Amino acid sequence: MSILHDEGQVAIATQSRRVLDARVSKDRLLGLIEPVGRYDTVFWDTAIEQGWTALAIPEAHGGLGLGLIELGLVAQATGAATAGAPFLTQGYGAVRALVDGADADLAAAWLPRLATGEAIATVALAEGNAVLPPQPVVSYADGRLTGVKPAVTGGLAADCAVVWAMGAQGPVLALAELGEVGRTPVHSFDNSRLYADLAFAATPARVLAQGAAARNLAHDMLARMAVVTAHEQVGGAEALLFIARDYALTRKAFGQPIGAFQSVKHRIAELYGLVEIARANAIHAAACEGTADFALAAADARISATDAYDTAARDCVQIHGGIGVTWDAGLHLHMRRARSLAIEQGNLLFWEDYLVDHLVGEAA
Amino acid sequence: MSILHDEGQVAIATQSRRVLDARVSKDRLLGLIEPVGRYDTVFWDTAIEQGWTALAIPEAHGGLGLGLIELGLVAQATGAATAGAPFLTQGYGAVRALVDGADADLAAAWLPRLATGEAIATVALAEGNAVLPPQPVVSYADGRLTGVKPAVTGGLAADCAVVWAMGAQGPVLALAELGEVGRTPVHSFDNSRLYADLAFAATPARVLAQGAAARNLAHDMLARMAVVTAHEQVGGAEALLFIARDYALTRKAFGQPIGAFQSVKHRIAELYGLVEIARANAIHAAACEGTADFALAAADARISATDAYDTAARDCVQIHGGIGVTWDAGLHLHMRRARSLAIEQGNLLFWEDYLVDHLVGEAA
Amino acid sequence: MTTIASDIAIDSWRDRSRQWLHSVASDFARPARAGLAVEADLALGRRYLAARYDAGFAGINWPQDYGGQGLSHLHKLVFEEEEMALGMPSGYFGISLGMPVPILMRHGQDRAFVKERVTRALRGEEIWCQLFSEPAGGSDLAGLRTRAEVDGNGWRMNGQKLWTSWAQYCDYGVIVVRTDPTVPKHKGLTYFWVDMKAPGVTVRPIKLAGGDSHVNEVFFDDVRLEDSQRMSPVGGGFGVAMTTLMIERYIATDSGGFGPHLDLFVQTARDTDYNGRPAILDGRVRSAIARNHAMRAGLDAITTRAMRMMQAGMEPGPEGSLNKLVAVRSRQRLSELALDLMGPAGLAFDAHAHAKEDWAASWINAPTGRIAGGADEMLLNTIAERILGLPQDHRPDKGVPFNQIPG
Amino acid sequence: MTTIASDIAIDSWRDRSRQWLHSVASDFARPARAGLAVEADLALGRRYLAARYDAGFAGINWPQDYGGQGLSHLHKLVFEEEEMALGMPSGYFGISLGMPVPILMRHGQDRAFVKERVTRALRGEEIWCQLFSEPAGGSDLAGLRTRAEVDGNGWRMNGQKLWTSWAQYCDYGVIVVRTDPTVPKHKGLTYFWVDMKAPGVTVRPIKLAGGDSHVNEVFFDDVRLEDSQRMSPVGGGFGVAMTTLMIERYIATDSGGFGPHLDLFVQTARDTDYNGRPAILDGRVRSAIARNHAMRAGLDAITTRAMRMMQAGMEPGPEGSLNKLVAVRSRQRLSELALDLMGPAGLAFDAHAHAKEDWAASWINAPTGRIAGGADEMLLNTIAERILGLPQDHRPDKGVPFNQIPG
Repeated sequence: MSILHDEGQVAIATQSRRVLDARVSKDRLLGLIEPVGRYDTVFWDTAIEQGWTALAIPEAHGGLGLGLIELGLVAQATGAATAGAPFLTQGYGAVRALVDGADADLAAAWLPRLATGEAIATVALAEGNAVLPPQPVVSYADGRLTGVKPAVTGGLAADCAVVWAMGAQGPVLALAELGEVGRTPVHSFDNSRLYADLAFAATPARVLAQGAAARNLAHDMLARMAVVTAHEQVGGAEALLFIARDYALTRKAFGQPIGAFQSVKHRIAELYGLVEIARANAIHAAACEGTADFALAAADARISATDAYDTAARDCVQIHGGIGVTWDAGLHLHMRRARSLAIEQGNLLFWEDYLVDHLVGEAA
Repeated sequence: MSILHDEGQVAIATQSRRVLDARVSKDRLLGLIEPVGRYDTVFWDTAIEQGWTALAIPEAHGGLGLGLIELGLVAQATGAATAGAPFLTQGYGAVRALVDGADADLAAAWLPRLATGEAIATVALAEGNAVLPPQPVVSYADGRLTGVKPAVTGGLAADCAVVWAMGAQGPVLALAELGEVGRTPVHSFDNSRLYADLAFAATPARVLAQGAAARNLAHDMLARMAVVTAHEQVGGAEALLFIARDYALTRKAFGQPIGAFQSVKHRIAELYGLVEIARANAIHAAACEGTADFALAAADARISATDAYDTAARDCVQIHGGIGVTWDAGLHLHMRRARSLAIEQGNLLFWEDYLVDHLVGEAA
Repeated sequence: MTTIASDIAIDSWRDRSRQWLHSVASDFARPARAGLAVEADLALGRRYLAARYDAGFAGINWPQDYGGQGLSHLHKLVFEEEEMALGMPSGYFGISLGMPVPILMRHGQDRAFVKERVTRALRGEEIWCQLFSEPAGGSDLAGLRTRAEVDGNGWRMNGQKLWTSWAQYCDYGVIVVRTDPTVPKHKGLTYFWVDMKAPGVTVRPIKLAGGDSHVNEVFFDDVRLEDSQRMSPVGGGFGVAMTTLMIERYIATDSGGFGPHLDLFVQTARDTDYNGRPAILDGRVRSAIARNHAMRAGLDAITTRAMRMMQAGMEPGPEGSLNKLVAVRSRQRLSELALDLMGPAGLAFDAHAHAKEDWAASWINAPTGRIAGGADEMLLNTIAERILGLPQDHRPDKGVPFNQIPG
Repeated sequence: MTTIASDIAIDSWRDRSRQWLHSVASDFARPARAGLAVEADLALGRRYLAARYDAGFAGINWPQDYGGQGLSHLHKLVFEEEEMALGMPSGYFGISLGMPVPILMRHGQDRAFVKERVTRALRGEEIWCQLFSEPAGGSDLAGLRTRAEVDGNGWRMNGQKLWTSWAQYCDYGVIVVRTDPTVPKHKGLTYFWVDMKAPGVTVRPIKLAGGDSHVNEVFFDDVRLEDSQRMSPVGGGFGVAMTTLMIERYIATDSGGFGPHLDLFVQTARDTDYNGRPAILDGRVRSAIARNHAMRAGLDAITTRAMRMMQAGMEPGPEGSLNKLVAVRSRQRLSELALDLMGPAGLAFDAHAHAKEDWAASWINAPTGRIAGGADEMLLNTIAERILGLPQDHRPDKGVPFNQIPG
């Protein structure tokens, strides 16, 4: 492993930032907050054009065969841009399930289409507040899924989903096409996440793994998606850090830049600390891919990144004063995204417990 | 009830502060930190002379028949002075047990001597980390106590103790003379608290209450002692607030008083908030004595006071810089006392749970 | 508030208030307002104020010859407590009757005019706004740029105000403008009232992060002010404005930080499962409940004590200024935690939900609460300087004539 | 640190280091030191340094002609990591070899003298201290008052220094003094080395809150300094001093904040019962463990990355300056929580316990850690100004001649 990025990786980071700076429009994103069911097609087309959809897919299936480090760098850029579509992280989770669990023809049927962006995949593990319910209510029998998965990220637009369901011999991970599935939109404070309750009614599905194998695969998917999300959170937090810094340098009060007041100055310095610690954890976790330390490193990254992003949103708005709470200033794009990412795939409490369980060797 | 103090109460507050300012010596207190088994006799003589030992004892038994409000005001003064003896709070707990539980002759035997300060009483409820163990290891049978109570506050000097022990028909509260009891000193960071492990070996004792009555009385003692301790913590926190304020006004750095730097200025303002909230809770709790709200109010007071005192100790030292961590400056007297009071009779976790249990009606 | 209940006079007053409020609850209270758009809700509010006026609960602590009841500040607080409990639509008039109209009563020149305005304001027929903040001003009141120049026997006003609540529905406003740019910042200000329907006044609503638009930009383009509209000596506007802000800070008190009651959090924690058992059994959740309960109880005790002191004719302590600072900040964190606990359900959002009854609404609007009516940092400065006597921050602009301060 | 382990050269170096350290562990490691008074422990430390020198592990990243090994900074860090794990008595020489002696190597005039000093310092025969802080100075290095006046061909020094670690055991020290009070603060300073045994030097230990006395007041009364003892241009002392402080900040890195390892907290939480079950099952405790683990892991990753970069011949990023700020502050809170969890047992105190192995010792000494080598507030300023480019605080004394600043 290495935590120093090579030239190729540095190039990915710069290029993804550059292209998003050029193409993402704040006004367009503001327009996506209130309506339900819309997402930023310009961003998604860019993701496809840039090959981000193919990034982590094996070359044998038309992908670039790269890993978490590269995907993380892209996620950091999308986080900074509060990207208007949630498919990258979810898609990666699904891809991992297909790569590790699917038989040749199933993998061949989906992976190339996911690589080109023709198809969009998501992941549906949680039920209620359980990120990975021991006894999922959604059931699998005779090649069919039945039951409801609540507030699935990207659920309104995805073509297929990897679903955590209860089979005859314990839980399974199954891949289902969503064409016939009932989708109830969840009106959210961050609607471009495309949350939907997915109602499976004897929906045909193919098993990817069952029993212990399914549980291990699901845990691996969770940890990997957590690392991607952590990078996205770091990108958002860092963007807010710079916004706050620049505002503190230009905005004046009582005859001097507000950045000269220690209440503002130290708040921004503390943010810097949170961001750097979270970034270091995220990079470290990505570099740990496949090692025994991965689960713990993923939890470290997810916890520090969630804390950094929520805090950055809170503090950056506060530093801006009145202008910071206006719709048009758009800081609430980050505020909303900080919350939605904090809640998706396990809140802080979940990841704290996940970390401690792994630390003291009581991992589920 | 009233939360506005009458003239008599204001007089008690001013007088107790005045006399302690005059008689408490920082150097004497510093001399009590390291040796084991010594306490500030000057302070204790003052407490007796001022009638603080008689304050909460019924007039029928030679006391002044006053209540928690008055005792709280005195405790606030002793807290500000980091008083060098722990008997007031413990004594009050024991007195309540005697008043509520003892038969006439036992009350008559002890209360007058406690009022005059001839005798010193303490309370021994906890075992291990359990503030009030459901099944205490210390046992009571045939009028005798057997077993060890750990780190009893004031245990090195007390003449008698109210002990939580296991009897034949469930737990009891019993009064034991400590003359023959084995006392192992606990070397502490705050030695004038006189902590001792008390080893009862068939020690004669008189039952004050048993079963449910014992449990209720013990809970009432705990809540009442918590309110006194909260006042003591508020006194300490307020003293630190003023010390920090005065230092920030006089100490200069970079050509101006450090109080002009927002990092210092806002830290002190936040302290003011913690102190005022804790004070309001403490006064409110004392005024709730005997009402249904008392348990909840006591927990509110104890929680906010513990937080205020610990934070004040941390921040006041930090504001002082190098001088703040010297032995002679003596700020560590408060630092130590903040910790010892935080741990005695239930830490923050205990009182948080205590509060929630009462709030949702699952009180033990 | 047991302490108040213990006071007989107040006690019976509370009963009378509650009695009347419940008698009209079906027309005006929270259920009747559910789902109403702002305009409809405001119209309902106007009818409510008229009814309140006729019932003798308007201007409770105002002199009777202004249509008030001539009772104590405490009577007012008690009534408002009961009113808030039922969720009556009085919010639109809170600022109007809270700050501008009392100032008008105190400083208005034409008494007949004043009397008519006060009555109409009490009946909800007219609404007043307060025009203080400006784009460049932020928390710095003395830095105002809107100016009024002498124009014949009156004044001509030009400039822009910001963050004016409900301005789009207002008939009049009170305003602080710069009448002399050649003297140091706070010395060149004068206080007027202004007709919001006058030519040259343009109101543009500002959409806030939460999606609503109750605050506005207000533009003044050669707006004529009669000298009779002046409510302070020329150059003496800063003092009057400060009293207004003090009133504001004192009126704004809710230990819940204008977010949901802690009971709602307890309910959320009991209804939500975490790790297969109610979340309220988790130490982190219990800690949050306990700490917030202790904090709110302390703030309530401070308020109660202040009331008792006012009752006893004493001046309440300065610790009242803690309320907004501590409460709103905590509400923000508690709302985040509530959303976390709700998990997927916490992702849902209802644009019409009230911040006092819905965690998402409380969370998204919390930052506004931490800034409006004095940002946290300003409140900390006030506490440090006014209460603890700590030095003012360094202010390069101090004593410099306004027109010589580098933009 | 897997990243280092992955490096072959470093890997074998780590093995060699570990091998030797274990070969002498019985004489010098933690068990051998248990219960020793400071003087005895120091004597042991001197013998350890001699052994370390003879074994070829002294001055690891120093030039060979000064008795060093001519290896990389990374080699040094690896050895110290292993050394710390065994608790070798090298602490007394940390400052000496960390800051003053390297400065002497760089700026000392008489090379023969320098060479002898360096060797003796490496062998633990001589110890150097660093005389910066002063009673009036605090965090303000440029505010130093100790002065040296020209005296024939040399200088005469008078004044007082404060917080000088181990001065009572030191043979030499490096010192910054004011040689010109007529120029603005930081311009009038000059850097010297001083013989701590010279006439006029008085050392008085200061007892700290925790009970120990490793820091001192040092008084200089007409102390003679040869001009050959000068290590900066006259008036150029501030720059040299700042480099020293930078080295210091960089060397001081322990994600545990120089308190106990998190494993000890986990152990405490497992061994302690709360509410009848192990405290580690309580959400509050789990949260503390998880947050601290994530924070420390991040700081370690930052350090590891810095090492990798140095290995790759790159300049590490500025984020290294976070370590002390974040780690020591967290250690303070974690230590308090540990004492809380231990309950009555948490009240006990052992004056001889090490801060890295005992919660009470860690807690009582934490405030010193938050102040020594840059107070939290100073570190935040450094981050804000040097890394983020935010403006300096207002400083009334800026540009004013030192002797015209009001005391």
